[in-house]
Amino acid sequence: MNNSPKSFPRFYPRLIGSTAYEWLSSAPEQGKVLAVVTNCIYLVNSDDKLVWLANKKTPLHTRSIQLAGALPGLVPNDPFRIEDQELVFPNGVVVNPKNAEDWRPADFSNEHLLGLPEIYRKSREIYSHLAQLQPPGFGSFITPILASIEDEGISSQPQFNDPVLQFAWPAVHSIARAAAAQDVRGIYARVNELVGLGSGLTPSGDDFLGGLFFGLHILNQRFPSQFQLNKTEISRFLMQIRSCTNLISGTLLGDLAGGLGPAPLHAFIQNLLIPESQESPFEHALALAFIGHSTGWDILTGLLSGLLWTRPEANRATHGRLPQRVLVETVSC
Amino acid sequence: MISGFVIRKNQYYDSVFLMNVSRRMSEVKGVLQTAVLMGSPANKQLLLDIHIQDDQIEKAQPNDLIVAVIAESPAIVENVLGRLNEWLEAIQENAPSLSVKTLEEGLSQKPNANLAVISVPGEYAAREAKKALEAGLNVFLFSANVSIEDELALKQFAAAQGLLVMGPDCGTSLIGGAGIGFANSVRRGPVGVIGAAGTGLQEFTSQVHLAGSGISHAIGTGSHDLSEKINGLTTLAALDALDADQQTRIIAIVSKPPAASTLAVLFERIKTCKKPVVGCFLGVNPVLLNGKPNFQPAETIDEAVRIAVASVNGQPAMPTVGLTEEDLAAIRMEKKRWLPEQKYLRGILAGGTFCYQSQQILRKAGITIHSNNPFDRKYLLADPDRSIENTIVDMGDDFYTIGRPHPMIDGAMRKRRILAESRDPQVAVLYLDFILGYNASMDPVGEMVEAIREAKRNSRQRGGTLTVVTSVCGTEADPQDLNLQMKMLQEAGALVFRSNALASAALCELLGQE
Amino acid sequence: MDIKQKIEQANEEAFRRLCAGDPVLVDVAPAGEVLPGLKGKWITHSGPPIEWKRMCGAQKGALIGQTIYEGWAKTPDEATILLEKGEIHLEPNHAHQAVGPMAGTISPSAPVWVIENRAFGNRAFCRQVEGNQQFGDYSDEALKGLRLWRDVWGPTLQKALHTIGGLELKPIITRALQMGDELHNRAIAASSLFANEMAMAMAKTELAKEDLLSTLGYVTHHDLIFLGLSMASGKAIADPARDIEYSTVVTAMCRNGTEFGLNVSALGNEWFTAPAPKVDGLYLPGYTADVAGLDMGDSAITETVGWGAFTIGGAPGILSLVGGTPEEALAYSREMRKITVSTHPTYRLPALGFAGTAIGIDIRKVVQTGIVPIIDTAIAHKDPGYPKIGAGLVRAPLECFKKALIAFSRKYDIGK
Amino acid sequence: METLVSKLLSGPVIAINLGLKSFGASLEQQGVEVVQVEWAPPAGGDREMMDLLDDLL
Repeated sequence: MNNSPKSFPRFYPRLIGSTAYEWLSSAPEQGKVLAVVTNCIYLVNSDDKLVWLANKKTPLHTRSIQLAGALPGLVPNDPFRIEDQELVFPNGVVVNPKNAEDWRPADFSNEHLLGLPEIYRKSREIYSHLAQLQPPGFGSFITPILASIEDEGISSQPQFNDPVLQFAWPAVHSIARAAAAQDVRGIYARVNELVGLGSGLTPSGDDFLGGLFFGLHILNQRFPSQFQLNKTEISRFLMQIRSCTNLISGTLLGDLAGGLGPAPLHAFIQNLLIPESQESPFEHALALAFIGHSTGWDILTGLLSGLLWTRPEANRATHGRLPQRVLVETVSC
Repeated sequence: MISGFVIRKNQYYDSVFLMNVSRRMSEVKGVLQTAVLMGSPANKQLLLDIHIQDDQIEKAQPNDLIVAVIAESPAIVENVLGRLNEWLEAIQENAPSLSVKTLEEGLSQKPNANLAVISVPGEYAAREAKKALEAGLNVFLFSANVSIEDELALKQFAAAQGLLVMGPDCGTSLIGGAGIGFANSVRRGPVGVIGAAGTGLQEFTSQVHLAGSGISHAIGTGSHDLSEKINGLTTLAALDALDADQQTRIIAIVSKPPAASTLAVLFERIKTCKKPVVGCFLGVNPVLLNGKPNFQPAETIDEAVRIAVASVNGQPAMPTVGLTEEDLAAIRMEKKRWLPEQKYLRGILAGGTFCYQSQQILRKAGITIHSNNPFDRKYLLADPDRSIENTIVDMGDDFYTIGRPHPMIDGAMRKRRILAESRDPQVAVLYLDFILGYNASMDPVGEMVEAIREAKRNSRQRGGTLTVVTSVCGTEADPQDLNLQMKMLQEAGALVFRSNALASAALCELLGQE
Repeated sequence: MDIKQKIEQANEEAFRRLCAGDPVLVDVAPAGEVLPGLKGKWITHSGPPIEWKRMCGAQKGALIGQTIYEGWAKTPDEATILLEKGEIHLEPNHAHQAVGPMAGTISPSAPVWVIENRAFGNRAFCRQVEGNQQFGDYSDEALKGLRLWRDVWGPTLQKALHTIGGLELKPIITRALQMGDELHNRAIAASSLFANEMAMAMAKTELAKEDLLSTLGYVTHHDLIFLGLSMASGKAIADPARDIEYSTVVTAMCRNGTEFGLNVSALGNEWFTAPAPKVDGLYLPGYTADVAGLDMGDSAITETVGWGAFTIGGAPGILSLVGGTPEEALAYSREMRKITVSTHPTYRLPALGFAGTAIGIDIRKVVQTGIVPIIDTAIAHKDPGYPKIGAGLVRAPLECFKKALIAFSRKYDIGK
Repeated sequence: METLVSKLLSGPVIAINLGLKSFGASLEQQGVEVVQVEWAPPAGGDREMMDLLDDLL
């Protein structure tokens, strides 16, 4: 094929996430390519709003514009503008969404749900299976979290070879225990230690927190009477962490906290909460697990911590006071 | 214990990739620990905990990539960090994706598939097409060299199953807006079309788009469908399908001459169509086409387009849109600059239908054309490479394309021919077609424009001028940039027309006597 | 019912039988007492039938070693003369419900693992796995292991087994596959699981302390001890799938270092052979591909029942032995699904998202796709007298599958 | 009557592409679901085997 710049083709996406759709239909805007990774091109507009062009290997998200085939040849800092809902790049690449369908996670607000104790039991069962796969990243915490929550008296001080895990464990442990004790303050006490922590594009700490808040958000939404969550506290937290991690990871974390995540996460939570699902939640958990290097596992582990909130009262009493550590109120950054 | 680090400002890499880099670094002998992290506060704290400390690290931002190494000696740290670029810039090794090797496996991946697009070598094509039909798939069969017996068997089987076989030797279809093979990006709309020739369909669909209307489906039938043996099996199936299709309001047929018996069968079917049918059968005596029930004949593709579009708009067909005053003025200018010996046309075409339609239009104007695919066997070129007087060559003919890329994909052959023609002092007019769309060359004009300039220079050096007439088939939505393609032609001094029929009308003007 | 439907149905049945296999270790007994249909001086060997003259170096070496071990000859020269004269009866293992790794030699006094397939009641046998004589080394040192096995380890294990009344292998196999074994070149998890069981069994048995310690040492330090059991299990699982009319499923694949051979269910015991291929692999220090013998051994019975290279995607640890990347390993395991009837409902691999192992090789699919089974294997020297020299991956030759397909079509009068 | 042809026309097209990769790629570019088959002659192009397989598989 000829490589002259004048001859780039048009791209017709098949599915466009609802957030990305709004982004495209808003007033004429411009922006630039923020990052180009294997299966994804991140675009950011002048308001720092983020969407991405992705191929089918990347799970759907409300911010993704899914192309059916290969991604266009773009490099970071390429500018773009939006004209008539078309994304136009100066090198001739045009992404035209005319035939694309709008994607958003399936709504299951009318479905009958399991009770909290059943959800707790089901989660534990699935997660003990997952733990057997020797998950990477924060996934290594699944076993110690499960052990420390149920088996009283075991003071879990597991050792990890990876310095990131070694560093993160105390905070993760404390958060999981706080969730199991339905102690919201206890959760907040240590989240700051995890923001932006870990290697890679979306640090494991962010993914973990995303999973955690996603879980809390969904529980709050579906069990409003049994479960209270202070929304302003969460949004304050989100504001505070913006500058503590990179734009991409921070955006994803914010979405998760607002109940929006990658498609397999939605499928997983839905199949977990409803009594008789056609599909096994385990399959969806596996699909989620294989996102990125450890991203999926990190989210799953955070979600587990959030789900511990559903632990029945009876199992809870003995915990009493949690070991309080110094509050890391603000992080200088 | 020695440590070192590198900071990359505002750099993002995906995690899988970074992990790979980290693993490679830690595999170097003497490396004790590695970290590949974004410069978030938490990560900076972590680095501090493992005794990697520096002002620069403190200043790093969450969007910055920090790569840190702890090793046994400074030399190792230096070596590892020195190779970082090589690792970061290495093309990511993709896991060998397991390719699908057979139609059956493809089906198991997409059990709801409804179309097989087959372009395997001809000797295997019928077998694959048969399997696809048996699996309930419609077939687009690009492969040529399928025997007429196999073609008939496939089409009879398909007819019994309510399936469509587009091809063999089918270059173009548009199904529900999806262009298959060599196809242009056109608006969806009420006009359905059936065509035996790829470029004919491309021209028709592009012209409909240009006229502001759109295409419901364009169904290619393959070049032998209207032969006596096949008797229009696919054309008939396509007629049935379009007649039943909700979106289609008028049906057009574009074809080279059908067998007489097949034409009769076609008219039988057209008679009972619920929708009006317009047909452009190039090279068929108009007398044979007049007065058929529910059928409007058109002499050219452009005319068929005009009839179809007017009909769906509920208006009478517009009169022939001919050359504009501007066009005529430009033509007069060109003719004035010819030397007395310059009198012949050389058409070097990529589209088979264009070669045919131009001959038809020029013949009607009383101009004799020699060709490797002539209207009349009398004017067959003995050697397709040697032009005689007025000549139009179909460079997409087997003679040129066996074992070589089609001129729609690669312009190299046409380029050589253009230059050869330009050395003949008797040549006055060069006619070239350019076909855009999916699977065509991404820059058809760019490939040829230097040759056009050089051809014109050759003629100028003899004191004359070489008139270059071009037609561009395509739409502004095509993967190539239509406007840029046309602009490049204009800048090279060519006369540019939006259809082959219009360009042919200009050729008549150029070659006709005043 | 047309032929295609008959084949599908027959293959379903073969698949069902392969999956139903339930191997139990019931005994360790001298081959002469348990192998059916043999008497006098005999040695069985790996691969399809072959006469002495055409045997490869390693197999000749192993036969020489086995002859000396039985005491039929004192020196390698004496042994060679006996073998050349045909005074020792040679038979393929597969003809006697047996299998053997590499040269695969079995002789009357050598104890063999006795596996019973509880689902069908059939038995299968495999010789001990070691690293010297079975590769063609006939030195006195190399035969030491055979003698200890005959005199101490075999009988001790036999007693222990009798104490516990046999050992079910399916649980061990299932767990080992999830722990990164592929049960052909890597059986380390299965071997230690097995060692655990046998240690307990031996502790419960009245044994001379010396025998106990020696056998315990043998069992707990032999990373490949389970290969003998997985091979015998494979044979015991595969045999009931034989002789199903119309079935195109492969019931055995084996090599003798000269030829590769296979059996197909509907075609009974007929061998379809092609020259043995070269193994693509890594070599132990001091050896190179130039001195390597061709593919050899009955161990491809493990691939026949869906283990070995068919599950290599779940056994990335093996790659340091045979070369390649984890991605390639996964790709191999996925690729094999394209030539099998289906995947195993119980033997599942975490690395493949808990998908079952590909099982039931269908010769039609092999010929159609040109994808031939992949086998991971050890490499022997081309000349007699050497131990193991390397390990690697090898593909079965397509030719055998084509020959089998032609024989199948003749049998059922198809085509023409 | 709903035929397989009319189902194709009412769409969307879901294609299996055997042969030229660019045909599949251009369909993907237009947002069509495509499976690309890395086609090779069956049975390695062995005529006898192909004929046999037609009867058996």
